[in-house]
Amino acid sequence: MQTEIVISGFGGQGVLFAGQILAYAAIEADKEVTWFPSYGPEMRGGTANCTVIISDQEIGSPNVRRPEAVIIMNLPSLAKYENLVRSGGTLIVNSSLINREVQREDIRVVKIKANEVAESLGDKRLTNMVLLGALLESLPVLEMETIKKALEKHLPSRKRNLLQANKDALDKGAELAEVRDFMLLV
Amino acid sequence: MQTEIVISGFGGQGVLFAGQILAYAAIEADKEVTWFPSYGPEMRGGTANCTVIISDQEIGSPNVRRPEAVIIMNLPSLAKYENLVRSGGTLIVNSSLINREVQREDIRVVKIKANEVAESLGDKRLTNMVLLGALLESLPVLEMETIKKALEKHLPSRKRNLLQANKDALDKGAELAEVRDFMLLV
Amino acid sequence: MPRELLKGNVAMAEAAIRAGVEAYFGYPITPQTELLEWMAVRMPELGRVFLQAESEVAAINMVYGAACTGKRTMTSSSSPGVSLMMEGISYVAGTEVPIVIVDVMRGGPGLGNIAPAQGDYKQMVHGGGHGDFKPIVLAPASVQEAIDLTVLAFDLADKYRTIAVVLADGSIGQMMEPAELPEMRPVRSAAPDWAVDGQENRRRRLLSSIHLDPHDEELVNIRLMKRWQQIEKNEVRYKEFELNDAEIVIIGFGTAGRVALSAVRQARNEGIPVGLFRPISLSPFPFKQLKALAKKAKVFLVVEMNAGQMYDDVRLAVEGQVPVEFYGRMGGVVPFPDEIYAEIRRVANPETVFSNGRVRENWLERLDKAIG
Amino acid sequence: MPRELLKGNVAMAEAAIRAGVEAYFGYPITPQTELLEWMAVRMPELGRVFLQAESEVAAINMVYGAACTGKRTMTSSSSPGVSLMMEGISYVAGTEVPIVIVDVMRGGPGLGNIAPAQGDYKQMVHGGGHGDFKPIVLAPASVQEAIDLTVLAFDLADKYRTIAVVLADGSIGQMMEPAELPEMRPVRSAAPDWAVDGQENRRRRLLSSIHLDPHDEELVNIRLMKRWQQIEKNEVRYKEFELNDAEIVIIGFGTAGRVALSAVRQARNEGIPVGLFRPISLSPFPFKQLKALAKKAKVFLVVEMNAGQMYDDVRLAVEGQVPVEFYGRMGGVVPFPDEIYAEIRRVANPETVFSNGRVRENWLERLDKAIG
Amino acid sequence: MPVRGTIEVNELYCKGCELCITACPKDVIRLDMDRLTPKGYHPAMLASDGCTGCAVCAVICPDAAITVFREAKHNTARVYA
Amino acid sequence: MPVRGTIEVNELYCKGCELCITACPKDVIRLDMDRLTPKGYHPAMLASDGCTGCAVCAVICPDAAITVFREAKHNTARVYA
Amino acid sequence: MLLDVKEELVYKRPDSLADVVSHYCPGCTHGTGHRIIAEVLDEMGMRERTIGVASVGCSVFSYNYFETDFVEAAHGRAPAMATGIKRVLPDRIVFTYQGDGDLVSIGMAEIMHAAARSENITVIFVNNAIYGMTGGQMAPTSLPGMKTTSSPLGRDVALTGMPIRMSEVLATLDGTKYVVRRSLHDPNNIRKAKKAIRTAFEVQARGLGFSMVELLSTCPTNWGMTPLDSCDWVRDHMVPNFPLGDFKVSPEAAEIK
Amino acid sequence: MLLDVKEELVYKRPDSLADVVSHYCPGCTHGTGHRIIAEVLDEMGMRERTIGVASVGCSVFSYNYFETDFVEAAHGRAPAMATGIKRVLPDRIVFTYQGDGDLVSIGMAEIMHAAARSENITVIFVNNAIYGMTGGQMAPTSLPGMKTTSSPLGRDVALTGMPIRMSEVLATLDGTKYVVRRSLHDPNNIRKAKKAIRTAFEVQARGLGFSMVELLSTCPTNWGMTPLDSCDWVRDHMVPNFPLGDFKVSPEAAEIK
Ligand SMILES: Cc1ncc(C[n+]2csc(CCOP(=O)(O)OP(=O)(O)O)c2C)c(N)n1
Ligand SMILES: Cc1ncc(C[n+]2csc(CCOP(=O)(O)OP(=O)(O)O)c2C)c(N)n1
Ligand code: SF4
Ligand code: SF4
Ligand code: SF4
Ligand code: SF4
Repeated sequence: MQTEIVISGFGGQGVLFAGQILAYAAIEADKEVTWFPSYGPEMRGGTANCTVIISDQEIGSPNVRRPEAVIIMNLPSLAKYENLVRSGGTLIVNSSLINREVQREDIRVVKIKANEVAESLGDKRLTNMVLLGALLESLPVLEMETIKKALEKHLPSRKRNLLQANKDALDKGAELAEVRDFMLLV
Repeated sequence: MQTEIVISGFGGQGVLFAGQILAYAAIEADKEVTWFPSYGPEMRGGTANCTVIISDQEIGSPNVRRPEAVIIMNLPSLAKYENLVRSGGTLIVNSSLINREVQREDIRVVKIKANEVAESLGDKRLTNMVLLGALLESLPVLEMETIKKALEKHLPSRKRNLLQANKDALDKGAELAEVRDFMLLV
Repeated sequence: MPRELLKGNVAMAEAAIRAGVEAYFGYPITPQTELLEWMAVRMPELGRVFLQAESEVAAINMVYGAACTGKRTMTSSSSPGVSLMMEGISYVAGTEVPIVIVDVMRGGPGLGNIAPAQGDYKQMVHGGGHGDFKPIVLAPASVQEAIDLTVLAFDLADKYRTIAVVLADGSIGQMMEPAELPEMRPVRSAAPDWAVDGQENRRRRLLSSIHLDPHDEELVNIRLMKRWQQIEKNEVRYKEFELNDAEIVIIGFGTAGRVALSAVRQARNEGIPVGLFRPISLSPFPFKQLKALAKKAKVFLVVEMNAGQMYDDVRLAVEGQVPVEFYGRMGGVVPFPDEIYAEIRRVANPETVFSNGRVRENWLERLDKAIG
Repeated sequence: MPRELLKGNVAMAEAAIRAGVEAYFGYPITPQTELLEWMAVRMPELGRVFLQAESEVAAINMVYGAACTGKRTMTSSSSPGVSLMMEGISYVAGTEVPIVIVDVMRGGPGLGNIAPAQGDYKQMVHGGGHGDFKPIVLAPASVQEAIDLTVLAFDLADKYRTIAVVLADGSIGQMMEPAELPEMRPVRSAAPDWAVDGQENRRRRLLSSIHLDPHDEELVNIRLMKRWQQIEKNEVRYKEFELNDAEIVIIGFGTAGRVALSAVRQARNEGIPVGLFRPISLSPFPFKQLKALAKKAKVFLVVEMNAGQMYDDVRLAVEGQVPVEFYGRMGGVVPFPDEIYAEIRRVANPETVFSNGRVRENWLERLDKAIG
Repeated sequence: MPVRGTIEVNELYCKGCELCITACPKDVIRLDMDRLTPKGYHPAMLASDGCTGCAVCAVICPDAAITVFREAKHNTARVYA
Repeated sequence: MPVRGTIEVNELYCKGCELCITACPKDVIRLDMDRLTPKGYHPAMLASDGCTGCAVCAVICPDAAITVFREAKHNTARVYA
Repeated sequence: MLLDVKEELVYKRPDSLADVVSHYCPGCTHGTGHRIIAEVLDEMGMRERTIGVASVGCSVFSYNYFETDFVEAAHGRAPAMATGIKRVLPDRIVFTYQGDGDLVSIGMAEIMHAAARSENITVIFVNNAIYGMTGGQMAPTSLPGMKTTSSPLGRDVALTGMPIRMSEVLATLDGTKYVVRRSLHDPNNIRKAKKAIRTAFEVQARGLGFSMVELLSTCPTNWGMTPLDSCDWVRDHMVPNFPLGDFKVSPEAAEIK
Repeated sequence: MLLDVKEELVYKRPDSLADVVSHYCPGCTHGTGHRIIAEVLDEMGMRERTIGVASVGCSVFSYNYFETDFVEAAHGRAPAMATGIKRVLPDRIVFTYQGDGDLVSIGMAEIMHAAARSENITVIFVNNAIYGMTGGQMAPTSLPGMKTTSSPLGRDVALTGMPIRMSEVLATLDGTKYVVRRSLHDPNNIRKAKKAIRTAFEVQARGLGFSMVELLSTCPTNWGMTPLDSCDWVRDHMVPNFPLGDFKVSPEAAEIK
């Protein structure tokens, strides 16, 4: 079994780090994993995305055309991935920066005003964790606990003070995803 | 018919220029010709040689292993060319710098103390013309007059004052070659 | 050593350190920079030499100098930076000192971009620098392989007094995978007997690439060529997947080979008799092995992240025994497995195989249609 | 124009001038220097630009800049200097501006020596610089041809917005022969529509080799490849001697081809059915023509002043139809006709032909015996 | 009574770097926390009266996002009238 | 009476550049026009008495062709005895 | 926007600056440098006659931001490329825009020789004491003890030497006619910087020879500071190491006011 | 030869100079430079611990003339190669021997950065104002109006700038600890040059950092003069353009006597 997840947004939104946390967690869970970034030259403002593949067998291609799930952190990313996500797949959308609706109906869509949520949690830089939490809720490829363990091990020391905040962001995201989810059902 | 002549000596002895005069003269005489230098990085003191091929048809290789005639201006050149000159060919030897005898007997050898002759004519730099004159005497591939015409046209302006001296050197070399030649016969 | 999640660039740097590299000289360039940055952290810790050179030209010449003393030394860069090293590379080759170069390739030509590509194959395997010499070129397809080949590169460079190149595409340098690092080796204690290291009580030594008399230079060339023939005999490396009964043989190196693997698996699931041959040593190239495969196979398909640079070498090996097809993406585009899968299906059908010498033209037309 | 005794280097310089070169940037290096020195005399006389650059790196980038303005511009150098230009060459190719480079090759690798050699074939025809692009490469075998090909190089560079290289070995640059120069052409008046020349009343223009999005970069690559296919169709050039009934085909370019001519003549006089094929355009390479010849011939013999750099291209063309033999001298040694004549005699005898894939090994052993 | 001026911040260009805010001698610029630019930044805005149109904010703005206007002379004149 | 010295010119190295000749304060060095070195130069030679062994010639010789000797003290002493 | 007739325009984005959002990080003074160059081009009315030479660094895309002809040079070679252009088009205005890694490190030979030849070009040298584009490695201009990704423990001057003060070095060459250092960290200095750029272009327009304006600039991202702190850091740390001032003003250049 | 017992040896060819005839032209002061370096190596007893880095120029074969370990660098890159050697063998004496084309023209970046980093090496810079080996082309050090094969009408400073005075330029870098210019045109100056070389090697031996001795040298062949006239030309034309003197003597270096 192989799951491909893409995280996409502006550089500086923590896109790559969110993906790395997934990868670290996958190792914790004894799975094969590849983390493959699209690295842009701009330090900020450019678009960045990474593909994380989690699998039980040796992984071939480190990137895929039609991922299982995508975290969309800005508008350009929606344009790029809305049509690529696999039918029946999942789209986690940062509605803070994306005003338009998602057209497709054969996929599950979770919309979260992640910037606002993050700022409400005290730091705009938590946006990525909010959305990651939402993803794990909707696509339980790994345990939330494993993710948090990975966070503990790999959050860079200069951000240690934000460890709890990051965990809260994960939970908050998961919680909101749940709700949205429920709302989708009714 | 194709004649290959090699001129070999130290850089600075006028080896290359002597060859060029031959080549210019060959054109005057409406022949095909190639002038092919072995160019060394040292400005002086190194060995230099050039191959002049004069022919009635299009010339293939610009260099040959066994030339028809060789002008030997220093000892290393003798070591190199004594055995290469074609049987029945000609060796013009600058005995000013070469004390040892030539071993081969199947070739014609003309020995001239060219440095001394040149200095007697007033300029050490005339050594090459003395030897060239000797060559033309022994191997009449081109008219002496044609050579002199080439000299008139192509002697660099800063050496114009030496034009007559150069011509004299040619004649002197020819004259000496003659004598030597005669002596060889008796 | 435990499996850890490692970025390719960092993994190669740490592997070099454990292989006993004593001096690193380099210049930052994406997508290679993390290698230099890791060296900046680790080499001083270990009391070894790290120096950021003013340019790639300076870097290769610093490596040249350090190598002349008999120390294990290396540099790393990416395509444009490697192009700047060509004169220095030729000098190192002519002087017969061992060095290691890691080239993490990006899209070109020119400044191009920083996306993964395989556009340095020709300049590393064939063309790079004036004169006749060949470096050993090893192409990893995973972070683990990047580690193993970096260590091997140092050993082969020393063994043959030659240049050994780890030719990784940007994705290998940038991706993270679980991998295992080797034990730390002690740095070499004794200097080789050719080392120019200012020792007392011995004749003076000279290392140089100049041989003014062409005949002397020719002897050097002959020595280099003979050594190369030894390398060709001993150091060919490659990986095979599902080739026993394969009628269709995919050939790809590095990331292209790895992407092809996914496509091969999919095709196999559908019963298509396809296998994968992944050259690891691009130089020496596995000519014999491919020639042998050509005897059994119906068609070859070369997959690259360039316009077909390895393709010619495959054709040289095959000498017309089977049609050799080509599919490549250029300028930093990494193909998806489904593209290669489609190509497999195409060549599986004899009608759509172009053994008519217009292979490249046809590829270009297909590509143009697909993306134009 | 009358026939005059001209040195190859001077002849190429004057030919470039008459072809309308408006700016020359270069750096001295033997055996190319007389070309630069002639430019130093003539360009100022004509009110054109001559500048001795601080290095070959600077020279190629000055040429790059001048070319972007739409002016005819060139540089010249020799092997080590050309290696230093590889990054710049790749930028020029990626920017699609026309330039001309004259490379008067010397012995290598490294500093090597200044004797005539053909060791830049690979780096000019295949390898030079990162990324996928191919320059046009023309190889003269006489001073007259050096003149004609220099003029042609400018015209082709402009026609295809590409790099055109005159690849001469040191002997062509250094030897003197009678030759005829072309009439002086007027310099081009109108700038091309892509020129970055700061004109008023038009949209701003940009010339660059960077395309951050790999898909954009791929489109550039596709354009380059398609243009190259046009060039392959239109610009193949070569010379044939006595090939109609030839069973033995000698293939050599530049001076090697010319030396071979003497050997072929001698062999013909003795009734050996041998002919000579001399590629003039090394890139595009006359693949089709050689493939056709292979159908009629019994054996090919490639003669080069290197370790067999063109040899692989001949094999690619032949695809195993006939055995392809090799004879080369390296490191600045120019073969004598008698050596090639002996090789002709050898391959004329089937017993001493090595179609067993050990061609290079056998050549090296023969050479080693001969000179060792 | 001082000249009155005003600024317009182009949200396409503004990246919320806050340099104009600290540069403004009248301290009348703020980031608009209720809005986000397409790139996800809170843009600067004229938050209160007092702008003299001195254009210091425009001088320091790295992204040339600010256009500065000032009450035209004759108007000011009219005011005094 | 001045110290007496002498020089030896190694003809292998000497290229007849004449720098020693003009450098010599005693003007006692000349080129030997009757001899040629293997490279074809007329070598320098000590042509007349008066060399003090000051070694100026050796200092200027680009080819380190000159060896300089001087009469040993005790000898000179003996002379005065 | 609708312009209120009662108001007069005090400042608007210069015409020579293209209507595109820059890729620069928030607060990065590369943008400031661009803006004041564009203002000068507007004021001198030279936009159409100008050819810019972009270099390799964060400013690699500067060609997108100016409404002038542009080329993009290889890393460090902008002065050579500019030389090629200016020599064949002597009546155009040619300027390079280079970072400190590009100009001081890999481009040392090309800038030194262009200056020594007194090429009649203008060089805008943006010194932010670090390699921005590649993610914050040490530059030859990095300050002693400065932490970068290639000097993680801080620049060790014993191993890598002291920062190179390029304006001072270039001023020693006879070929340089106008070489000054300015800073972009506050409005006042930005005004002075603009004035210097104006003078530099005048020097070229009058055919006096090589001119260069070094601009101390910020890299908030790789310095790991807010844009504001970055400006203070320039003032407090860079200016002391890179003193502002005029290092070469030829007599003819001095006449330009 | 038979040594007369009554005589004592005043001067003999130094041991560090190999017993081979140099390829230099008659009267070329490259030979003088070699000789005094060899004398210094003898006097300091460092021959065996020394590694020389030859450059590309007429001195390309200098490795044949010293009885020390040697490498041969690419054109202009000797300082980079020396850096690579010295960094891994800090206790050896490493020196480069470079001509002006090699050091000032193509090698500008490498010499500037080696100096800026204060690499603990010694550079012997032989300035003969021309490219000797390739047959007399213009160098960045060629004098105004000087005729060379690439400036046939004389160096036009309007097109190629004024000569670069490298010692003065390098002295502006903090990394340089000892930078002086001497001349080889007469015995007196040769003695001073030797003294300077001795000091430069001492600077290195004491680990003080980068040292360079620039030597004004002749090229009779490409200048088209006799060796004697060449020496006068150095005195009359080169010295005025390249003043002799000490351009950087660090306090620690000053202590060396
Ligand atoms: C030959 C080559 N080497 C290295 C690089 C990678 N590279 C791109 S930008 C850069 C440094 C940029 O720093 P700087 O010039 O200071 O400009 P900044 O980004 O700080 O504005 C480097 C090393 C390259 N593109 N080409
Ligand atoms: C890359 C490269 N470019 C050019 C050359 C040719 N070349 C050899 S020596 C030399 C210049 C030497 O001049 P200089 O450094 O002044 O030394 P000199 O011969 O005057 O002592 C040049 C240009 C080369 N060998 N390599
Ligand atoms: S300075 Fe410019 S970019 Fe920064 S906040 Fe103000 S308006 Fe926005
Ligand atoms: S200086 Fe030396 S080389 Fe010159 S003439 Fe005197 S001894 Fe001979
Ligand atoms: S990385 Fe630094 S220099 Fe580059 S744009 Fe961002 S702030 Fe500016
Ligand atoms: S060419 Fe000049 S520098 Fe070279 S050896 Fe001769 S005199 Fe000396």
